[in-house]
Amino acid sequence: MPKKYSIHAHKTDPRFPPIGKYATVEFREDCAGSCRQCVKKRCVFHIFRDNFTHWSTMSEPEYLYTCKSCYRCVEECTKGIFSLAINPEYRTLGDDYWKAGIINSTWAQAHTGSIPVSGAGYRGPFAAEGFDSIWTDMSEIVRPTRDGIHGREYINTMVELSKRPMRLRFNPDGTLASEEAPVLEIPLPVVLQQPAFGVLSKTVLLAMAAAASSVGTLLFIKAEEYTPFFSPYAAHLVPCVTKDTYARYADLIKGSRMVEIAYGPGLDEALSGLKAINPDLFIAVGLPLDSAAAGRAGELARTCVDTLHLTGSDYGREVGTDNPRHLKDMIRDVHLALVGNRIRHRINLVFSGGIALAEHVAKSLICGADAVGIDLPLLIALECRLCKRCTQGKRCPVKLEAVELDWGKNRIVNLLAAWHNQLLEVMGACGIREARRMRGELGRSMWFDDLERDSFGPVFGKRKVTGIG
Amino acid sequence: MSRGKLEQTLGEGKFAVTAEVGPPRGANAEVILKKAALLKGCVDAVNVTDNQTAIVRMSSISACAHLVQLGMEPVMQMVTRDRNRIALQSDIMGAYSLGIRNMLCLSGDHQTFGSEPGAMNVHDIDSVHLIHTVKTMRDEGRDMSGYELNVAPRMFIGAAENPFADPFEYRVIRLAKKVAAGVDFIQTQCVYDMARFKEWMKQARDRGLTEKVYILAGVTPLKSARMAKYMAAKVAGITIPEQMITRMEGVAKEHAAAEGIKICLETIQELREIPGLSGIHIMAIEWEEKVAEIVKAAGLFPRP
Amino acid sequence: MKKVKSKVRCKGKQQLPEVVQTPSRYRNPIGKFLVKRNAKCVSCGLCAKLCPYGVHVRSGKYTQPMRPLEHKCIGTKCQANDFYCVKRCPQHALSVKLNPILDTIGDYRWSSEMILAHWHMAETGTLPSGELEYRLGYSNGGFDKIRFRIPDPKEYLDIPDEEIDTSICLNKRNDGRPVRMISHPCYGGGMSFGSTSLSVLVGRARAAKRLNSFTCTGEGGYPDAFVPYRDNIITQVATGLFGVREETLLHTPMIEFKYAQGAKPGLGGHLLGDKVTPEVAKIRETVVGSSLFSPFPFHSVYSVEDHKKHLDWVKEVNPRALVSVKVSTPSDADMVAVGSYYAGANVIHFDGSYGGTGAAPDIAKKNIAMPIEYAIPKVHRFLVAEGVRDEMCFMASGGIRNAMDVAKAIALGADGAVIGTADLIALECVRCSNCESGRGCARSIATTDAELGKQISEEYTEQRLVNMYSAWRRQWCELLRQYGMRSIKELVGRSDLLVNMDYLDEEERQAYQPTPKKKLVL
Amino acid sequence: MVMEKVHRMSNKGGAAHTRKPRITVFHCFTALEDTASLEGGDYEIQGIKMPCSSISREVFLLRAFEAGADAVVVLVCPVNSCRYVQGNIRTEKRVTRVKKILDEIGIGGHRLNMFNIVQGDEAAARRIIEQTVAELGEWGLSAAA
Amino acid sequence: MIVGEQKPLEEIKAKVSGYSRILILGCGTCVKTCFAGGEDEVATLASALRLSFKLEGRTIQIEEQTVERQCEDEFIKEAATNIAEVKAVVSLACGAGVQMVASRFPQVTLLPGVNTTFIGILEKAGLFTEKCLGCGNCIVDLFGGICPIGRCAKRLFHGPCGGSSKGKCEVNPDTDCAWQLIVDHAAATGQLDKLAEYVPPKDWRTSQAGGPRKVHREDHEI
Repeated sequence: MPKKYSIHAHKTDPRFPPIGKYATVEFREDCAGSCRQCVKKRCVFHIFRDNFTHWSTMSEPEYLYTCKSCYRCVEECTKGIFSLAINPEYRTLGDDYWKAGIINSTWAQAHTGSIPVSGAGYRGPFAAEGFDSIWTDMSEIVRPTRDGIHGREYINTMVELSKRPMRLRFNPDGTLASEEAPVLEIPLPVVLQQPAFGVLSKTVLLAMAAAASSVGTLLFIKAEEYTPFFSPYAAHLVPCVTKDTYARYADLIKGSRMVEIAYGPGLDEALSGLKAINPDLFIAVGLPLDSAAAGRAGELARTCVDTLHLTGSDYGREVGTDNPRHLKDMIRDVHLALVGNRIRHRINLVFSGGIALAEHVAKSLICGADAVGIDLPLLIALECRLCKRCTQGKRCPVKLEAVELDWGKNRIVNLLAAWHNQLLEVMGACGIREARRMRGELGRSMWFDDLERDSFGPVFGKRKVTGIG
Repeated sequence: MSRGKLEQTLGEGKFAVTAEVGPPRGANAEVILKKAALLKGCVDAVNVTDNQTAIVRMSSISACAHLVQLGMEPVMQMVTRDRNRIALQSDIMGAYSLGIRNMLCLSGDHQTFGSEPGAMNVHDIDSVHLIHTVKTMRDEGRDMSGYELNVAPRMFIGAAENPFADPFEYRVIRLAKKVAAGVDFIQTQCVYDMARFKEWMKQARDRGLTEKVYILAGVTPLKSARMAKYMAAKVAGITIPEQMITRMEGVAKEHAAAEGIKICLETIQELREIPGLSGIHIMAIEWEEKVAEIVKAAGLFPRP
Repeated sequence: MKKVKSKVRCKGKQQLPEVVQTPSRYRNPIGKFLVKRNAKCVSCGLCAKLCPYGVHVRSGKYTQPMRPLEHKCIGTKCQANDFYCVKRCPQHALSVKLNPILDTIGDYRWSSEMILAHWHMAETGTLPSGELEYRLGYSNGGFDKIRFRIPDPKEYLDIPDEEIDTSICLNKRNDGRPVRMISHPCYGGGMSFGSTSLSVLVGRARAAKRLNSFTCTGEGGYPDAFVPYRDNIITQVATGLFGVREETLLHTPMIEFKYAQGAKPGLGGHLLGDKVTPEVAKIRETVVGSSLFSPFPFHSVYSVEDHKKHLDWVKEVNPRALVSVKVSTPSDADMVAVGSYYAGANVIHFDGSYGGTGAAPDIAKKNIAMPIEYAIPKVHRFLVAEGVRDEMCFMASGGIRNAMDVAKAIALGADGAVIGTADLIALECVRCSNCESGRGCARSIATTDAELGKQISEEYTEQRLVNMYSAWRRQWCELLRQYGMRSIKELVGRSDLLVNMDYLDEEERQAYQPTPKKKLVL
Repeated sequence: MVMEKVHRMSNKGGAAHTRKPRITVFHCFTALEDTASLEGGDYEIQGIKMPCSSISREVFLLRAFEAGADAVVVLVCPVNSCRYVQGNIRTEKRVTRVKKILDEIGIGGHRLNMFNIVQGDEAAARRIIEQTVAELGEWGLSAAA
Repeated sequence: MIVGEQKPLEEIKAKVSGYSRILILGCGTCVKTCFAGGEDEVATLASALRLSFKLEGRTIQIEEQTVERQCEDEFIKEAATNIAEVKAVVSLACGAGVQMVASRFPQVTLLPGVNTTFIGILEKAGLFTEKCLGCGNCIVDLFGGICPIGRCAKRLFHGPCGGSSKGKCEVNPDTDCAWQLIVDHAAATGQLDKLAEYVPPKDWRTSQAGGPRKVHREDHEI
């Protein structure tokens, strides 16, 4: 049994008031708020208390981040002057994929390190595109669940990113004859990667590196970003190079455990070049998650490459096509293609792009990934609002350039702690004790189309619409 | 002590006539004496206002004292606006000592309409209290505190009433209240709206008030159509019927004054026929020279 | 599909509990419309005389007009009436407008209108006016895509509600245990003392008694206040075994084994320390202020055989009690159902993944196990195929929100439904999802906070529930009449009466109310 | 007297004269979705989105001037179409009051204006901004900015 | 409640212009309700002053605080830290609050920012009207619950005066004539004759005429 792994969270307050979901609309002319029954003073969640003192320093309307929308202020105000509205900032926060709720929940996880828990049933749509059309299975009576969440049973989330030996050879006395191959393991199936945009100041990247180091995972980072400041975290950095640039980073490569090289012509040569620099180097190949991905994966599985890092769009979709398929289908395709060729065990697959929620990790694994890479959630953990103003050269509303290293590290560690615990929830319910065994366990998932067909088919006949409908 | 002329006239059941003069805005007694001279012999008593419309003037007591010296009978107006109960009582005693025998108890126009809008008003007691106070002083010989006075001021007590102010249904009750407090005679606001005045008088008669108090109807001759319109619009508590204004407008400017006096005379004529009415009170505002003319033309001359 | 005949029939007219107007606990109940009276009002009182819905009230001799009771307003459609206050007000002081607060209430499953409509039902016992959609939500799937097929007018059975039987039988096994009937095809789902305030729990029990139905203790033990209503209270035995004692097993007409809960399948219960007050701690036999975790799974049950032993144990303890097995909806739900049949359960209760909870990880509520809509036909078919369907009472729950959802679940193959969230909505829950935050439910429903908990009473709870179920019953009766049925038992498994919008051709679809779609900000 | 000073200061030139005019736009989101569509002219726009314009209290409007606005524009929905029935009426009254305060201060109430616009009519919003910028050319930039 | 009104900006500005750092102290009870001195008004005044001084090329440091009630020690002491750092405090409380703060912090100059106007009520949104003069001896029962002392320009006990016209007072034609209301009430309740009764003159000793007043509850004084 491996040493029990857990990530310790430290509550790390936001630096800016996060964008809350609610705003009160109240007519001051009808009341000055000095009523003894004032619902503002009696708010169970004290959301107005800060506003009282806050008032005099406010420069623009303050919306209610902590409002829980219990409506007691609306329903109990003696003058009936309250109404609740959705904060217009919240309405425009994020987009259809990176929904305001996701961003908000990510902020909360980075703040507290605890998993989002709420009462009442699920509030969302019945099913939706992408990962939202998969339910993970559970176990009951016949095949019991695992009691891992509160530590009664240990659930291991460790995965490898290194090649496994194809077969072991033994001496006549039964001792191992083959050399013990070096192993690159990460304690949770999540790697971090440098986002494609954002205020990626030195401290922001350092915070990501420090977080990766702290939880024991890896940060995929462009080699150009490397400076000596990163040296304390070198063991947890995966410099990303190309065949044209790798030679320049020989020193860095010598000190790294893994390097990612971009896919492209002349890769073989570059692979040997890398091995020449550092024979113990684990190699990842970075390639886009496009229609050729499955074929290339099969090709690369036969090389010395340990891991493929396949990146889809920020919206969890295939790249390079006008009609992109979703990540879940892409993962399944690449995975099954390798399985079909019986080479799945020769390579590790890391998928990234659009991994936004902890459940995406579990579902990606079930679809066939060994691990996933996350980028934007790291920025969101640092309070990024995904407004993309920085891409137009505008000022960052949350001053990402000014984050402090420890603060940033803690926020990211908190997020990973929360994700880890959520992964445990899903694995526990599935009755799976090893993240490695979750890979490709499609049988532990239920897909919208299958359920419709199997369960509703006999009742309603044939579906006349495609997709979710 | 002898009764005053006004009290006598009314007591004898004769139709009384009083008129009003305003003291000057200055210390020159000549003004008041000149005005009084115009009225001498044609009225029973002369009403001297107490800082009327809250404009600072020579005091009513002193003006009255001048009239007494002239051998005329004044009715001293006294408002509760400017004096508390100490000053009021002391002035009553003083006035009586100067030979003043009639007084009219009023609360007074509000100071914001006058020359000193920033003044603090007093309103320690109101006009009904004042009536009650004077009556107690006169009949019981005691001041408000109950102290026995060596000489009781035997004032003939008057008060004002405005049948044209709202609420109308309460006006007669208020009259009754003043009667109960001890008022002897009442001067009303100027009568233009005869119908309403008659109604009020009827209510007063029905309550038996005309048996208990002498009612003197106020009349004011209109000088011009402009004055009529101004009074109708701006002076609270005065109603002038539309047809009266039209009538004033209907005559040439130079004949307006004559028309005003004609209306006044018609009014007096009509008033004299109202049962229970004891006299008239002519308020010829800054037009004292016309009083004699009116009295004569109304057939109320000579005075007893 | 094979029709399932029930062995037991209920005879005679059903006694219906009395509906009593039970207004909101709050001063300004929320309505679909905003009714505003501006300063031009001269308090003439005409609006109060005109409005037949009681929006405008003049209280006694109080001269000022009261704030309009907006939630009673029937809204813009009133324009056609000659008593339309906005038009009639001589001062033009009134206005009626859609209430923008609806943007913030509710979610894809429980739409704002569905919530408001249930508040209306619970207040009045009647169905709301046509402007509130109370049958369908915005979830765009499952029940929200299923409709009852257009009935043939010839099928219509013109009989009054009293002659329609909505009762179901919980024991169809002929196993020597009592035949227990409940008057409605639903009973109350488990809510534990600790998660929910005592007055709500007792009020639910009182309502269950009046409605001749059941409510369930949940995993929180058996407070003394339950004893007077013990004939209507199911004792739950869950993995934490909190408060399970021999006497509490003996009190009860039915024992429920909770293996899983739809909202957090495969995960144990969790009661935050804040909610563990001295009273809660006493009943649960634990320490004040310490968080309580129920383990998962039953550590004594690792096989079907263990399961049977489990059931045998309680059957031994209480020979008169029925046994229910509450499970969630894994992909092998059908196997679980049959397993429970062979273990001797009277009731198999499936709780689908979108069910309610006092607190569960969001990841679990959304992702784990299948929605109940899929599980019902799957389980029903399997039980029929195994030839045991007639011996099992199959209850469904987890996202069954309203009367029509219940009917759809029955037509898909369940005998009835277990209701939790709707009960709470009747008590003015707004589904804000903060049952566990801070001092607990701000609306005094799911809280053990001394001060908050006092703001709700047993009487209120009881009557609001009676009212809501009365309104539900009207809907069931009307539905059954349309298909010429006299008993809701005839509806079981009649999935031929159902259509699914996604399985219809475009022109067929036109005949049905379209699936409501709305993009919400969540 | 204060007004003279304002003119003196803005006529002095220097930094105050060379910078772009700054306009703060308070808007209810039913009147205008976002001020992003108004950007791009020879001026700076700071948008403050609100669920209802009546949230803009006196102090917010004043603070906008403190924060450096040369003019403040309040965009509200058309008369009679407020989601909250009376929100825009209340805003109007408040704007009137703050205009008076601005007059007293010496900044001048004309720098604060409210307009009713229909959602989606971005051309109108743009015209309002352009008009304000043009007027700012006359008034000069705010000396309090 | 006590109704007040904020002083004109110009006046407040003149008062504070000699100081480089001031505290604006609001009061969260009566004057907050009448929009004269609550948090909002403190913030608005502070902002207006800052802007105004900025136009003159001056900066003045303005602290802002609002306590629950300036007329109670318990709440004033919350302001002690802030007050200690300034030379002048603009108090947006009623006269009682201003004086209370002044007496607790004698080292600072207290500048009133609010004119205390009357004891009144919120008639309707945005309208406050005077109802009571604090005479110290309530007799509204004689007048159908309408006080002629507080609400009649001439404090008439036997009104209305001749200036009452169409229900309004001649002194301020948009104010109801208190006596019209009294009579209306009496008429509506069939008690007109009760109003014919003589009401003796008032003993004004209970009012401010008797000097500053005290209410002394010995049972509460230990």
